[in-house]
Amino acid sequence: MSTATVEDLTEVAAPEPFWSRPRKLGTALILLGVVAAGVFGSLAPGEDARFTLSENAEGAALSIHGPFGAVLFGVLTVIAGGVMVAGLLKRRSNLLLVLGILTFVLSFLCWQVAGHFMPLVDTTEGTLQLALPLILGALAGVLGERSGVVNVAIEGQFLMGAFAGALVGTMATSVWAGLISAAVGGVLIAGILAVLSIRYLVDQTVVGMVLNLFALGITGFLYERLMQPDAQTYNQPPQLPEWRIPGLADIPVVGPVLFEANLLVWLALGLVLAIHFGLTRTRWGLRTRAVGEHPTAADTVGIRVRGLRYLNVLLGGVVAGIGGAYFTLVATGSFTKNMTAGAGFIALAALIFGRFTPFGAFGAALFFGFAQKLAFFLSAIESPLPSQFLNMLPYLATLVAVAGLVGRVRGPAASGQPYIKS
Amino acid sequence: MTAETQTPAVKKPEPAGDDSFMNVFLRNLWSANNVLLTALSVVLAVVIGAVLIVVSDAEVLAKFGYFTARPSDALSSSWELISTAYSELLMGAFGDPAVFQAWFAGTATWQQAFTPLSETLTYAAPLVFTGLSVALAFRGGLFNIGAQGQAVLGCIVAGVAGFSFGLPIVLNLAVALVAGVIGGALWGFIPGLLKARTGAHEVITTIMLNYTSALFLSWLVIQKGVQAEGRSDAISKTVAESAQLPSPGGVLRVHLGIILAVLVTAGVAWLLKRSAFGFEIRAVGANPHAARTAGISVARTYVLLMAVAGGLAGLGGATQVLGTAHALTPAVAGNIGFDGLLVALLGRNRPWSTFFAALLFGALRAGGNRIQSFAGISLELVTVLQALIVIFIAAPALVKAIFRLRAARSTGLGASLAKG
Amino acid sequence: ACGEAPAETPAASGSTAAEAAYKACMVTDLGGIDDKSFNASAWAGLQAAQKEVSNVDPKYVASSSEADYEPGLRSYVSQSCNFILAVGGLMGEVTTKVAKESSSSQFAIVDSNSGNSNIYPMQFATHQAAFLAGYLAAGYSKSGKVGTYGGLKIAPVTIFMDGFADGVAHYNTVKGKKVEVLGWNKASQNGTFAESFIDQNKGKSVTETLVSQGADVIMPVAGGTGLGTAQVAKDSAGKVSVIWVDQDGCTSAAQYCDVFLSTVVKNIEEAVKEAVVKGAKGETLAAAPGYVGDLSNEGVSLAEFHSFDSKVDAGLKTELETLKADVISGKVKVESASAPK
Amino acid sequence: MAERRLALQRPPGSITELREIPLKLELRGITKRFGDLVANDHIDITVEPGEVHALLGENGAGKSTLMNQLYGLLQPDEGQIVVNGEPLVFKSPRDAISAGIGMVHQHFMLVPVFTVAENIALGAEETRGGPLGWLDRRRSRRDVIDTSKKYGLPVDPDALIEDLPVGAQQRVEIVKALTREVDLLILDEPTAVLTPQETEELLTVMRSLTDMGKSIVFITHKLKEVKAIADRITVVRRGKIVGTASPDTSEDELAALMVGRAVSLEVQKGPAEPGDPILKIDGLVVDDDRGVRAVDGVDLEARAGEVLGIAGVQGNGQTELVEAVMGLRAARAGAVRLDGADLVGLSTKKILGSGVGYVPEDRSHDGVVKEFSVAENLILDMYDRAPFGNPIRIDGSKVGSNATERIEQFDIRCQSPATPVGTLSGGNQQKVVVAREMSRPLRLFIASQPTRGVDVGSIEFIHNRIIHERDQGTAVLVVSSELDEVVGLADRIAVMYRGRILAIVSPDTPREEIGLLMAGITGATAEGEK
Ligand SMILES: Nc1ncnc2c1ncn2[C@@H]1O[C@H](COP(=O)(O)OP(=O)(O)OP(=O)(O)O)[C@@H](O)[C@H]1O
Ligand SMILES: Nc1ncnc2c1ncn2[C@@H]1O[C@H](COP(=O)(O)OP(=O)(O)OP(=O)(O)O)[C@@H](O)[C@H]1O
Ligand SMILES: [Mg+2]
Ligand SMILES: [Mg+2]
Repeated sequence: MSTATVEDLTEVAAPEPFWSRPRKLGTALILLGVVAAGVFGSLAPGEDARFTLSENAEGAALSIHGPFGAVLFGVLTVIAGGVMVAGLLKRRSNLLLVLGILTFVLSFLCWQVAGHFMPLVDTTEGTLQLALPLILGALAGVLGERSGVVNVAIEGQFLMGAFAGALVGTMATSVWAGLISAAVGGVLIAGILAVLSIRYLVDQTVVGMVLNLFALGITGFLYERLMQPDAQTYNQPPQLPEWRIPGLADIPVVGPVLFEANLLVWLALGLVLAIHFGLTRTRWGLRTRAVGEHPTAADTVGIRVRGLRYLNVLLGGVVAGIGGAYFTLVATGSFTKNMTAGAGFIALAALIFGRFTPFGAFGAALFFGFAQKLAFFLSAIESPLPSQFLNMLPYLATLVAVAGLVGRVRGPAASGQPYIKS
Repeated sequence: MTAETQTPAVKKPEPAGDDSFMNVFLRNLWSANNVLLTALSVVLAVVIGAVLIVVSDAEVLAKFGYFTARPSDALSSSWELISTAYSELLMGAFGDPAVFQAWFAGTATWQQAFTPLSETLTYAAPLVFTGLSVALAFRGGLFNIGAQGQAVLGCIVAGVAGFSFGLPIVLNLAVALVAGVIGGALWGFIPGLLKARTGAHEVITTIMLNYTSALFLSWLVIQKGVQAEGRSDAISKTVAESAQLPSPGGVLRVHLGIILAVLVTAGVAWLLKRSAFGFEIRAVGANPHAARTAGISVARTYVLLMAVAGGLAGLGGATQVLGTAHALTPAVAGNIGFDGLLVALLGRNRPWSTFFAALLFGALRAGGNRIQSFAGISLELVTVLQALIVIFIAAPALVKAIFRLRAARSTGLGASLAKG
Repeated sequence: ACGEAPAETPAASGSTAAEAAYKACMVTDLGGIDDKSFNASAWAGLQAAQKEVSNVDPKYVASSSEADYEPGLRSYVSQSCNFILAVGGLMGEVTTKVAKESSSSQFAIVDSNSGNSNIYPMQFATHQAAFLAGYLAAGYSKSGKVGTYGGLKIAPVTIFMDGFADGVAHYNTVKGKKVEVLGWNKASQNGTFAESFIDQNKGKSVTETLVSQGADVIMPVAGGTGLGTAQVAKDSAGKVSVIWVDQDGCTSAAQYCDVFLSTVVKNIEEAVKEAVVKGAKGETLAAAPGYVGDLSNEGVSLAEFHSFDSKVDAGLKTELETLKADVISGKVKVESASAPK
Repeated sequence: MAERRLALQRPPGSITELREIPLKLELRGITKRFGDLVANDHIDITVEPGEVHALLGENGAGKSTLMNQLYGLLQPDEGQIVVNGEPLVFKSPRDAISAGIGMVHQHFMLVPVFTVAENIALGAEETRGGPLGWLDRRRSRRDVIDTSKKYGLPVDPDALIEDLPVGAQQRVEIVKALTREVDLLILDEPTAVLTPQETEELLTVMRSLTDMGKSIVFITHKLKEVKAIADRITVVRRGKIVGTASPDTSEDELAALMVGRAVSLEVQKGPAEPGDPILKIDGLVVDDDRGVRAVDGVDLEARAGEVLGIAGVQGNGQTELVEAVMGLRAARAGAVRLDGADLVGLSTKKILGSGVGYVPEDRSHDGVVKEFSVAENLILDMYDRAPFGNPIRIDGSKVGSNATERIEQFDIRCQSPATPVGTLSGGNQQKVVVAREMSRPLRLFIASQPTRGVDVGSIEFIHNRIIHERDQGTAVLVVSSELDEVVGLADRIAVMYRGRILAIVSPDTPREEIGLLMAGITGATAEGEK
């Protein structure tokens, strides 16, 4: 046939408008770099900033003169921005952006850490620790969302998982029983979400929000009735053991964080990979995405739309439930009322921040975890900023990152819409 | 020119009022028996709640231990427990007949008789505003999880204005209220602007702003000039009398806020239905592409809408400070933003339904206080009851299915099987 | 379901006890009854009073928001409670308002003093006990660094941190040492806060940060969040120890008893118990001067060392005893901006 | 004979097993109701193996509804589907697929963010076995390429659907159905967005399919196609069968049968009386969504009282051209003047306000708000202007009376002005848009694909309104990929190809010549006017 298709048209190369995205971001980087070199550099006390490779002051350390480091990294930020504005290395503009931001953060750290030390193992470990439930929660969100079911009940699934994990874990004196029941707890909430929104067509956001309330009430209630009067029998679950992989665990910084860890760390990392490849490379993934984007189209090729949605929401329940187990079986050894304290909502934000992809969600969760850990670190080394403002750091950083870097996020087209067949 | 010669248009039944699609949809959904349905939803929630109440009471539960031996014990004590619980709930929300009798007999004041209603309205007032905030944003296609943060900002600005200016009566109140609106509007404007300019998803930005505002408030209340003099704890100066929302006082906490809520609800209803801006909101919410093609600026609508929604939530915060709390504390806004979310969802994002949903929530809060204090039933259980009621009211199909009122889903499948 | 039915009891026996019931009713602050802090302590006090005087009938209502304070108090007024306890300084205004209108009811409040004649105030010079804790921590620390952090930056929290920092400073002057306090700077009134009283995960993370900076004795003033600290100490296998606050850690968080060096006890429990017992016996509760718990009346104290008893050396123990006497006598002054006025 | 070719043409990795028995389908007494509306009223149809059975009917006659039941998407309230003498119940498309039925849907059933190959594979994925169901993308791609070669339907397996013009998407839909080796193929308006050449190709494909013994149900609004391919014709009106016809029946007769009255298929118009130029476009350059140049220096002029047609295969920049004129898309360079005043940089609202009417090409996406009532949609771009309202408030009674009037005037078939537009048939939705845009005094009227998917009765009506508008002295710009439509309506025709105007010709130019221009082949004749 003699029709012109788009492929033919792409030959016509278009000159980009001058103020392209990379140029704008590059300019921002230059400004940031100037601030970093100037302000951070002049404020930094004239002492060394030490970055130790251990979890405390001991051992080998990277050390740099504070003002020098602040200026140096600030200049590097300017250079990264300059390269972007000059339009060089166009293909690598994302890499440049990351480099620019990284050097800016380093410059900031040189200022703050000068005269103190920053233990890198502790920072990395803390980042991962704060991010871990967020990763699992956001992955649960990915599973539901990609098949077209919005899951705002992550918080509820967390709570239920944390509660069930603690209760059964204690009663069975087995951490594994606890882990499994945490998953069951998550599935319970996910199941209600699934039935009400998929079968009874109730607005998914409504159900999700209400389920958060429900989980809060029911776990709080049972906690009062069972756990609080008799913690010994109901609320002292065994902890997930930490395993060390000899050899790998000796790698500096990363080793102690990743290879001397509990199962949940590996599980979370494994799930990120598994869900990523599952979604992009398998039949299940293709169908899941189809159902989330255009359920009618999926239906017309013989896919069971509702069945697949049920499956994915319930799988999400498993993942979020395990995320909840983190609170009671890993972080600490007991359940308390409302102990997840809004982590489910942050996970929801990480999910969107990460553009509904497993890697994106993972990155967003780490970003958030790092910002929070950094805030704790800065307050511990007596940063002059009031603690309330330091504690805003993760939230403001996310806000800026989302507005400045991530921009428009397009979710799965059919997300939130029930599939109605007449 | 050919119009006259053509067959007349399909018979036009009487227009069914200027109903929106939503209304038509809802009418179909609820069919003829929606009163019955609502009643059944409440019944269901109440029944499940009753089971929980019984199960949670060790004493009564013990009586079930010898149920076969003497069922009357278990049954009567369960009944007693349940009926006390629910009658306390009702009395806490609407009024205690005994107190009314006492009032007629002259042994109690009318104020005492109306205290429960006053409590319900007191709790409901801020929820109306935050509920409307969420509902309005929803109609424009935005999910405003940020009502909480906007309410906090409303609290802050209204509170500070309330104790700072020392303006004369009426004016002081008006200024404080407006200040609250502006504070909330600013906190709504930011995510609106970010969405319009950069596409940043409002769910993320508003969640982040919620935390930010809470931290800001907890910093602010202990600053000099804000913190109450002579106090070391986190509480601000008291809002000037003239800036407080007028209230009968004494046991009656209800204040002008609820009247304001009625007016604002009417205003929002008008805005959505009759105003040009409301038309824009609805068009952008339903189909932003078509709205844009028809010349409506989607970006401008988002920004304005979020500012207005934020202003509403801010007004909710302002009523909280100027009506009930009278001073800023870190938790002064309570949970009104998140509750507002549920209220809006329950009211299906329509203004008057949202108003009544807020009243229902207010009643549950007021009744919940009484059930806790008089019947000793845990607050957590009240939360569960709340959740159950919302679930059942929001899921009429489920209620129908449970009571087998009518096949919940399309009957098509069954029919074709039967006949084919 | 096949159990035996108990014999029917005559209905009269119940009512005799109820006749003289002394209803002690408490309205909690937002943390609820299980805040591992003052609400929990106050409730424990009511229960202890019931043990002592059997006709005390304790009950509570939990506030889920500040707007619940007033209806909570009022509903107890209308239930004719004999003793209505408000927990927390933020309830001060509301309690005064309700108390003024219900002049025949007896009120009490923790951490506040309004001067109203029918409100029995209970306040605590917590910084005095925290001072001892700071001294203890400084003396016990091997790393020369100790840490503390709070739940929220509010007076009932920072008063602990002030005292703690002063205690360490005192140790340094006396001994000519340089033990550092991480997480709180008394002069600038700035430090580390988890912004939560429930988030154990945050507590854990904050603690790990302090530990990584070298602290080996940590005092979390953050309710349930502090459990995260206890967990870190537990995982550290003896390297890190914890100073608990409010109620003796070995009772309120018994599973972690092994890691508690001691507890800065704010003896709300005892104060409440005594007030209720007095009330139940018909004694009057004088609003002035009310109750101010300090080291002298054991209203605040440093708890036992429990499992650390053998690890704290005798010299330090004696010094602490002397120091306690000096604080009581006024020889050593301990001050805090957050102290009761 | 048929059997031999069947065996020969079977593609290498065909998805479904070949069925030896040809499929005979009978629909018996199918009835489907939506509330009070009877969309299908006891419909009986038989489709013999190897025949093309055409279904004709106005918009909203119930054709798609009938087919959706046959495909298992909807369940009939009454009646039976009988395949080879055996009554079957299709609870979902799965059942229909396993009975050997395939369908190309009127509204594309393609996932926009998937590639062509992914869309075609979906539901019948090639996997490398194993429990994980690892996708075999190589094989999927090859299958697509094979089928596309075999039937002469070029598709790029790696292109994203959302990047493709509608014509290409339609080809993907057809390839998708063909890879599944069905015995009965339902084609619901497959030619609505195809060019004449593409349509010709499709008809050839259909013939070869019937030669293989497969049967086809073919729905279209274009009577020429019906006459060219159908073996039997069934006409539906308001849910009932109103007659059957043979391919020999004349177009006029068919049209009359469909609509229930005589329809003139030619546009009735007098000679144009062109006045001053109203719209002047100079050197306009526009990029598409992906930043690729779509309009590459276009100069055009539309005069008062004439219809300027823009002919061209979809995807040659027409969409972007019109959007740039309307202020919906930024112009990179050039000027657009309306009565001498520059429009570039003005908001869409201002442009609409300065006397421009605009019918967008994708009505359900850009033209109407489906949840809104007919009345509201009729004022969608005038809600804040007199007489309907002001920037503050909208006058409900004016909106209502306007609706009643327009519904009457434009013969919009709806239950009431309060009916949500989403429940109207496509043709009537289109009339709502046209009515809205023509209900104010205009200087310029731009209509993109004004009659796509619209039945003959409505086409006649819309065409007449456009000519009427011209005769009142408005400059009219009609963009259409439908050559018949452009030739019928326009007084001058600009042919657009790859972002440029290749030539401006008169409507009397031989069609073949215009067809060649649309394919980018310039002859010696056409340059005259430019
Ligand atoms: N799901 C539905 N709910 C309500 N009404 C419907 C539904 N589907 C179709 N209808 C109505 O049934 C009638 C038949 O619609 P159908 O789509 O079958 O028409 P059609 O003949 O395919 O029209 P067209 O030529 O425009 O494609 C229309 O009046 C339509 O409004
Ligand atoms: N949810 C619904 N409620 C009522 N009617 C509906 C609904 N969904 C679809 N319809 C009707 O179903 C019919 C078929 O839908 P479809 O989208 O195929 O329209 P159409 O008339 O065929 O459009 P076109 O003319 O563009 O081909 C439409 O006429 C529409 O009125
Ligand atoms: Mg159709
Ligand atoms: Mg159609």
